[in-house]
Amino acid sequence: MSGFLASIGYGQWVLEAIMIVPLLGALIVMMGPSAQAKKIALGVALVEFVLSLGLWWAFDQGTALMQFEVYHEWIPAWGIAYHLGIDGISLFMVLLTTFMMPLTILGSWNYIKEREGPFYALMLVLTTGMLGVFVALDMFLFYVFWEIMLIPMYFIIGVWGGARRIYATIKFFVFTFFGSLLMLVAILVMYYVVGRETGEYSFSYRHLLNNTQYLGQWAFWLFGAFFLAFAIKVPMFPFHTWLPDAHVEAPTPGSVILAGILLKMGAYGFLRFAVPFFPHVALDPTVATIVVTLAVVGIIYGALVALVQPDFKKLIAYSSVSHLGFVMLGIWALTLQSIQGAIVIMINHGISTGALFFMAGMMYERRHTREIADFGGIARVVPAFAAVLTLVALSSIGLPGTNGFVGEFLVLIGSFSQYPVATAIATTGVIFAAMYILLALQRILFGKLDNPANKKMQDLSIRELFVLGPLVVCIVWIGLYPAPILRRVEVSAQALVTQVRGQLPVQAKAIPEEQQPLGKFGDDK
Amino acid sequence: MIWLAVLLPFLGFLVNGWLSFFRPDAKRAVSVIGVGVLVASFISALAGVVGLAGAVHDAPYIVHMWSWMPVGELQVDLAFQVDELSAVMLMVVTGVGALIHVFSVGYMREDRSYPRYFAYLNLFVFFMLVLILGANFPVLFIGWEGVGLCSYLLIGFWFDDEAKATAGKKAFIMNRIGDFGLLLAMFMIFRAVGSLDFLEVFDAAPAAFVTNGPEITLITLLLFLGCIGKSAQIPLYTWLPDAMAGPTPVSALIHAATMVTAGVYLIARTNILFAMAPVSGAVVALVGAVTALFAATIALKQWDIKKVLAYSTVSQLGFMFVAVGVGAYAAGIFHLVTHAFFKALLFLGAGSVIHVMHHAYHHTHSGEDAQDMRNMGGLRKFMPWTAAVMWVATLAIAGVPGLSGFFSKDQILAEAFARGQGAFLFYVIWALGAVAALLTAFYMTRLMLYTFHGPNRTGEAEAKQLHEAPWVMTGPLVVLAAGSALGGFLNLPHVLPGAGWLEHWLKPVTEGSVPYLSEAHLSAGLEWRLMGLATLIAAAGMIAAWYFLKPDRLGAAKAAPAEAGVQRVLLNNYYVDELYNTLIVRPTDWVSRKVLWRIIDMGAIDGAVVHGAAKVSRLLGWIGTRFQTGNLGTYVVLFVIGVLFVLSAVAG
Amino acid sequence: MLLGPALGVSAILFSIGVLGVLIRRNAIIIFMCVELMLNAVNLSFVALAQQLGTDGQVFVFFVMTVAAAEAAVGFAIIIAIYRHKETLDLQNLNLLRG
Amino acid sequence: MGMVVNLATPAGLFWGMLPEIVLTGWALALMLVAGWRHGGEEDQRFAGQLALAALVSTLFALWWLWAKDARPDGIALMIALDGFRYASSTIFLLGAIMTVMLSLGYVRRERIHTPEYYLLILFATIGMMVMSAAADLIVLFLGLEIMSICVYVLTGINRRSVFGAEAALKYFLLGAFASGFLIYGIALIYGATGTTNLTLIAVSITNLGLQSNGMLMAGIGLLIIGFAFKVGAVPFHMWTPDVYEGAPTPITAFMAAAVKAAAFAALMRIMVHSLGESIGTWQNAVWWLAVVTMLGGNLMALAQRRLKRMLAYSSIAHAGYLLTAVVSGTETGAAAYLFYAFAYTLVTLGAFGVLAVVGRNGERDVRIDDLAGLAAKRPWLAFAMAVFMLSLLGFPGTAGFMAKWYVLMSAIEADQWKLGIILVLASVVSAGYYLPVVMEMYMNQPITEEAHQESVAVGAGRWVIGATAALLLLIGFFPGRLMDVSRSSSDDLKPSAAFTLNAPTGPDAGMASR
Repeated sequence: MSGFLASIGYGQWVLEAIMIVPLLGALIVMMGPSAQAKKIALGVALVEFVLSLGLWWAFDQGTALMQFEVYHEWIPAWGIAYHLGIDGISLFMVLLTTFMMPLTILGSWNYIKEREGPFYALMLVLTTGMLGVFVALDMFLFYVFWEIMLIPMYFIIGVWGGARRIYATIKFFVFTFFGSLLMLVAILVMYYVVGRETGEYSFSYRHLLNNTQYLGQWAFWLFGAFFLAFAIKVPMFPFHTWLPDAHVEAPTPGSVILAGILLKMGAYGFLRFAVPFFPHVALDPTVATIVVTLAVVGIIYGALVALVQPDFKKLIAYSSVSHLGFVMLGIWALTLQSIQGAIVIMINHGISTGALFFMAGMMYERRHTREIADFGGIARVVPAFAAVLTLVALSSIGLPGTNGFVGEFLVLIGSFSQYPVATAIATTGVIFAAMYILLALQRILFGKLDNPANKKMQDLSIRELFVLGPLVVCIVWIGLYPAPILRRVEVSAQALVTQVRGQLPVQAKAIPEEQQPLGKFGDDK
Repeated sequence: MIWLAVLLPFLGFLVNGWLSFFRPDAKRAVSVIGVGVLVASFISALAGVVGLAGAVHDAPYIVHMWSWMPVGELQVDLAFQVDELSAVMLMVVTGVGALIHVFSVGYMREDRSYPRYFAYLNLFVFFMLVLILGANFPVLFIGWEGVGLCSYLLIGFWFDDEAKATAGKKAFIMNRIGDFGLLLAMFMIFRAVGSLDFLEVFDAAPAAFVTNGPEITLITLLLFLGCIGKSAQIPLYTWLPDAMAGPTPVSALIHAATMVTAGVYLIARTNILFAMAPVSGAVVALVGAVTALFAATIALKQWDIKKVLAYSTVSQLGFMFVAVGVGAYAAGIFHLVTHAFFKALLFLGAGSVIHVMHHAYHHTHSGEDAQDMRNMGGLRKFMPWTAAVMWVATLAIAGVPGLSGFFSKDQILAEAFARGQGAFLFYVIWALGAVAALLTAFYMTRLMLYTFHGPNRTGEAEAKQLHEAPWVMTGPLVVLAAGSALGGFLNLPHVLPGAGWLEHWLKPVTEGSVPYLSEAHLSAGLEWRLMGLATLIAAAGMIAAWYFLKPDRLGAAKAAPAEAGVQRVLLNNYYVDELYNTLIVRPTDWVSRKVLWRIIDMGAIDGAVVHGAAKVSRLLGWIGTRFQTGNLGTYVVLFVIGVLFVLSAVAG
Repeated sequence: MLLGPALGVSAILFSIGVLGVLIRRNAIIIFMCVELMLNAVNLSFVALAQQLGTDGQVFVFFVMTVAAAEAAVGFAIIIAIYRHKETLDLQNLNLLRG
Repeated sequence: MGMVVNLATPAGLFWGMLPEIVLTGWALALMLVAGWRHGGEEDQRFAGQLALAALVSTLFALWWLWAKDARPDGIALMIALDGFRYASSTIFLLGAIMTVMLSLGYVRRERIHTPEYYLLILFATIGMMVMSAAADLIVLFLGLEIMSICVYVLTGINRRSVFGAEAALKYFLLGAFASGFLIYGIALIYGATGTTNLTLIAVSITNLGLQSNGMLMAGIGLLIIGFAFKVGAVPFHMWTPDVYEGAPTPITAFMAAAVKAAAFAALMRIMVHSLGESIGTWQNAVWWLAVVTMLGGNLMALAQRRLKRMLAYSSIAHAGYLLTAVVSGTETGAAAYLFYAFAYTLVTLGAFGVLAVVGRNGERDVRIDDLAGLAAKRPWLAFAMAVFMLSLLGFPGTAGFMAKWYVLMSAIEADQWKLGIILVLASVVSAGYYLPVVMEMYMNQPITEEAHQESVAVGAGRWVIGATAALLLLIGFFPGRLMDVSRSSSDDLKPSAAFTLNAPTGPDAGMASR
């Protein structure tokens, strides 16, 4: 497989291709007839997925360097470039994105009934935006992607959302905007501080990363700005209140994307930027205590609040707060296991919570309600649905053998050596998770089928099986055989740990001088 | 061969699961597959065990499947470990499991979700096998939680009944509390040893831990927390009586013979760790003894036939924990095996009774409780086989000499008594156990008397419908009865010829802990005397029951007067469920709803900060526009203020 | 040299103009006060130009020209508003506000 | 070096002021034509077309000069010949051109049949160009007044509108009042430094050590006040919403874009070129002005329900952002101004253009809610408006973001990161009123079936809206070229240090020397 990929020069064009294909697709969708929009979009998303799938084989798991790099001058006067690349940390974020998109489009098939053309076009634009966040290696470019994908999401929630969509969208937008603008200031300060010290003014991620030692006293404040931006996106307690509203009001595909991919951007931001840029601050005992405390509070708090939600989507939303708390704990513990675990949870959460939102959407399509109390006993009429929902729910609470366990286990076991008490408290999250998920399952699936409206519910259709099937396969696959994923992440995760803990620029340590991409691009200029 | 034993039930699950969706009426195929995979699994397991017994080996036989979680120094493989301990468990699980599967064919015959039932049951056996065969803690944990899942699914098998679904949920959550301990124990072990493989951990333990040090004590206590949840010990025992909501064969298999004994298995498996932490051992034994007595008292006053057996199970599990707590691992496993026989038999017998009772009530459309002993009575006339085999089991559990329960229970009490020379605590534990044994004999006799003896209280019309269960149900009962009677010969006391076969068999597993255990040896005389005492206890309990209880005078359930005083407290399980509800469940709900969600989330964060900021912004804007009066005079005044402001800013 | 006093008088005149704009309500009077301010500045220019060369004097001419132009435009606007409202009291001119 | 122009000779002066002269010639011709032909719809359109031709040809004259890279021989006396002038004049001319294009349809619809309308736009543009070209405070003052007087009249040009008349009166009285402060400031600066030439002022301050001279500081303060009024900085902003609301919408756009840009051009030139070295005297004052303007403008815009008034307050907020660029007092700040002014001109013309399309009778009463469902009925118009709103918000992918980014860079380069933080916080507030516009258009249903039936962009106005939206997006993604131009145009705004030290000083320069 990798030989074939090499023969077609896959590594050279893959990132260019996956960035541009959705945009072209969006154009075609907009111009084509509205009735065909979803078919075209699905086709485009599948092409995109197939294109990106080659990364699995083409990715070299032996190096922590960026791979498949793309470099174009953009605004050379300011040292801004269109610079993309993938390493072990971003690889699965990219694959997750391209994997979720076809499913999401398929999942919106009947849910979206009006203005289909614009909807699917926005979904495709969103794809590019999200991928851009994960592969950008230029801070300016990263920021642009980071913000720009707000817009499609904003429209998806605002135009196709529920009754309180306007409130939800503006909350979602302003929260994110607030955090990211402060990050913008921080990026600029870094640019100038590093530029003055090194004489080279550049927004290049690598350049800034290799010169973080010059940040000195600035580091604390810069970290604060990055932290705020990412913490809101994650979302960490107490910055999470946009999430339930956005999730509840968003249409099914919106919720899926929001939970599945957008939330990962915050965690990814910590892994890629906030922690490596400011290792001293991130590891500072006070800062670490605060972050770990917030993470643990988030785990417990999210679970407890989920316990009392009458609305199924809100319940899932709060459960996300809890899950992402594990991710944050793992990131801050900063051991190989915990980082890997955090990345696995990020993947898992995309799959499991995505599936939960799909199923919440399917319930809504059938009954036009999301209130848990309106259901009950439907396992009798929709056995397949019940089976899948049970499996997904179990994966969400980390039953061993499902993907959820692998992530939580790795995070906790990795974090335990660093923060035993916090980890112990976080581990109680597995109990609370069982409480809220099982309570929901019971109220929805079990009990008496006493609501006549539920008696006529249709079981999963073939299309819905196609949506959920791949997710279920992933749940079991990652649960039982996550090793291929872990191996691909390992070197990059190890490099991150070494770099942050050792305060050494990772590239300088890992590879000989002539292979350093910065030098390579220096020749281009 | 071993992997085949594991794989077959899983295939059974897949096929039966498939059938449950697409061919729900293909009961014959389901029966063949469901039972067939278990029998095949038993045979292949037997072959494996025979191979193990015949092989010359000094290390357990490990089957590596694939690398599961390879992350740096954490290398977790999906691997199975076959050694003497897992062999014993393997035989119990597949053997008793197969019998219960056969029984289920008859018991569940008329259920509309027949394929689903067998799918779950097969899945349970699969997970149970993973549990006992796992070569490291995480793989064990797959099985550990997997059986919990199946338990959940099977307790709530008739999920239309809200109460049954709730019981399943309760079981799962209580188990999870225990799992929390197990997880933390794993983390601590990994931090100390750097591995989670059983062999590596046990090899490294003597060097990695200080005997009786805080770390090992904490680890073992956390492990024990896991066991408490899984094996329904105080304080997490309340789920097990509720778990009787599931079909009775499920109670027999999961909640008596196999899953609930996983805690005992885990301690036996990690015997080195527990041996290094004597404090934990004492705690285990004490908790076990207290649970044994406590549950036995509750069992005295239950009317539901399955509830009696459920509390009896809790009590018997307490005995096993006494054994593993005092370091008599073989004795614990021995009781585990014998208990699997007689308790499975009791449950299946009760199932038989319930089946018939239910049938009768169903026939006459009566709403009476088919499980209430007050509605039974005199059933031995209708179901002679069932009555006979259940008497065998009753005598076994009561501790009548010669039967399996006598030997295993006596061994536990003897071991505890022997440790009493070192610490007085163990005499207390022994005494608690002895009283529990007395009560056991009493409540089991009570159960038999009320169910099978005296006049029939079922009702005129219903009595005509009562009959013996079909052979698929009685057949397994007979086999189990043989096991209950003869199981004791696996591990006869030291004073008898051919003694200690099981203990010897388990030697390779437990010998690592020997250096850490205090020497406890009873003289032959004392051992004989203890045996005699045990016989007396059993006899006293049964005679007391015979003497005090008058089945002839008992009325049917609907005519029964309300209980009062101590009896009511016992009937209601000392109100422990109510206590948990008041102290934990409702406060959690209240705090989550009122404090966390309403006050913090919606009030403080959203209301005060988020909406507050928005409102303040709007208010400030509104105030700003109040100056925009449209009147030039105002504008000029502000202009001049601005002038002063700028000039002062420049000057300053 | 009378520079100091001249500048002082200029400042006082300017302040009087500002004060007039502040307290008067009639559009025409306010405009006259503005003219007073401009002429106060002119006084400064002239005084300073005596010391610093002709630039200031040139400036004065321009200011006068501009003032004339402003007056023309200003009165036109005032007439226009008078046509609509028949008042020049600025307190009554507050259709646009908020 | 390009063409060297000796401004002391009439020929040199002619070439140096070629664009202004061309435009003045056209304006005079238009005045003649208007004298012959006035009154009808046709005549009005003809005047508009003439004005368009005038502005376009002026633009070419300007660009010719720019392409020649004309430079003064020695220091710039009276007239500056530099990139900053060319770039900023280009912005004014483009603004004026688009204003005229918007007006063609607008005046017909609103029946404003006065050819002076276009004439005044031309003259105002001349004033702006003079302002940006001024190398001397006298010239600057003249340019400012030429522009201001024309705009006073333009505000009230619709004689049927009582609102127009009231707006004109308020603008006029306050404008004249502010002019008084400005001219007084000039007088004091002149008094302190002994010169009105911008370069020589810098020289005098350095040579005579006037950094803490009281008269100079008072002069600078008054000067800042004068300009603060023109750009609508809080608390001198009070006229802005009323005047913007009362004026005909294309004129409002013209004021918000070009007039403001011109005032900033002059302010920037003075602050960077003349007072750049004595930044300590004025930075504090402008810093505070920037802060209160950003916060005040945004917060007050938040309280608005009517679109036109909201845009007026929003323009105050944007003046605050531009003041941030002024605070830096560097060439980067000037470059940021150029970029920002260009982007802001585009977005303002576009947004007011849309407003003119959806409203009637001066568009005073178009509420934000009235846009509900516009996207369903007029998708392209709504799309353009969405682009404008996002650009105003400073969202990536639009020119508005690049502009704000540039301003932020200039502030942070000058270590004004606190100001940067306030700027972004103010931007967050602005999301609270730009986004609802988008929401109404896209996320709500039209109030009635007939809504937006008449909201059709016609003729040249359609081109303005379309072109500005497209350009905003284009610049949003490919800002490189425009950034290079902005930067190179403001490179030589600051007098070089060597030049400052060696320049001759008059024998009697400066009051303070005595």
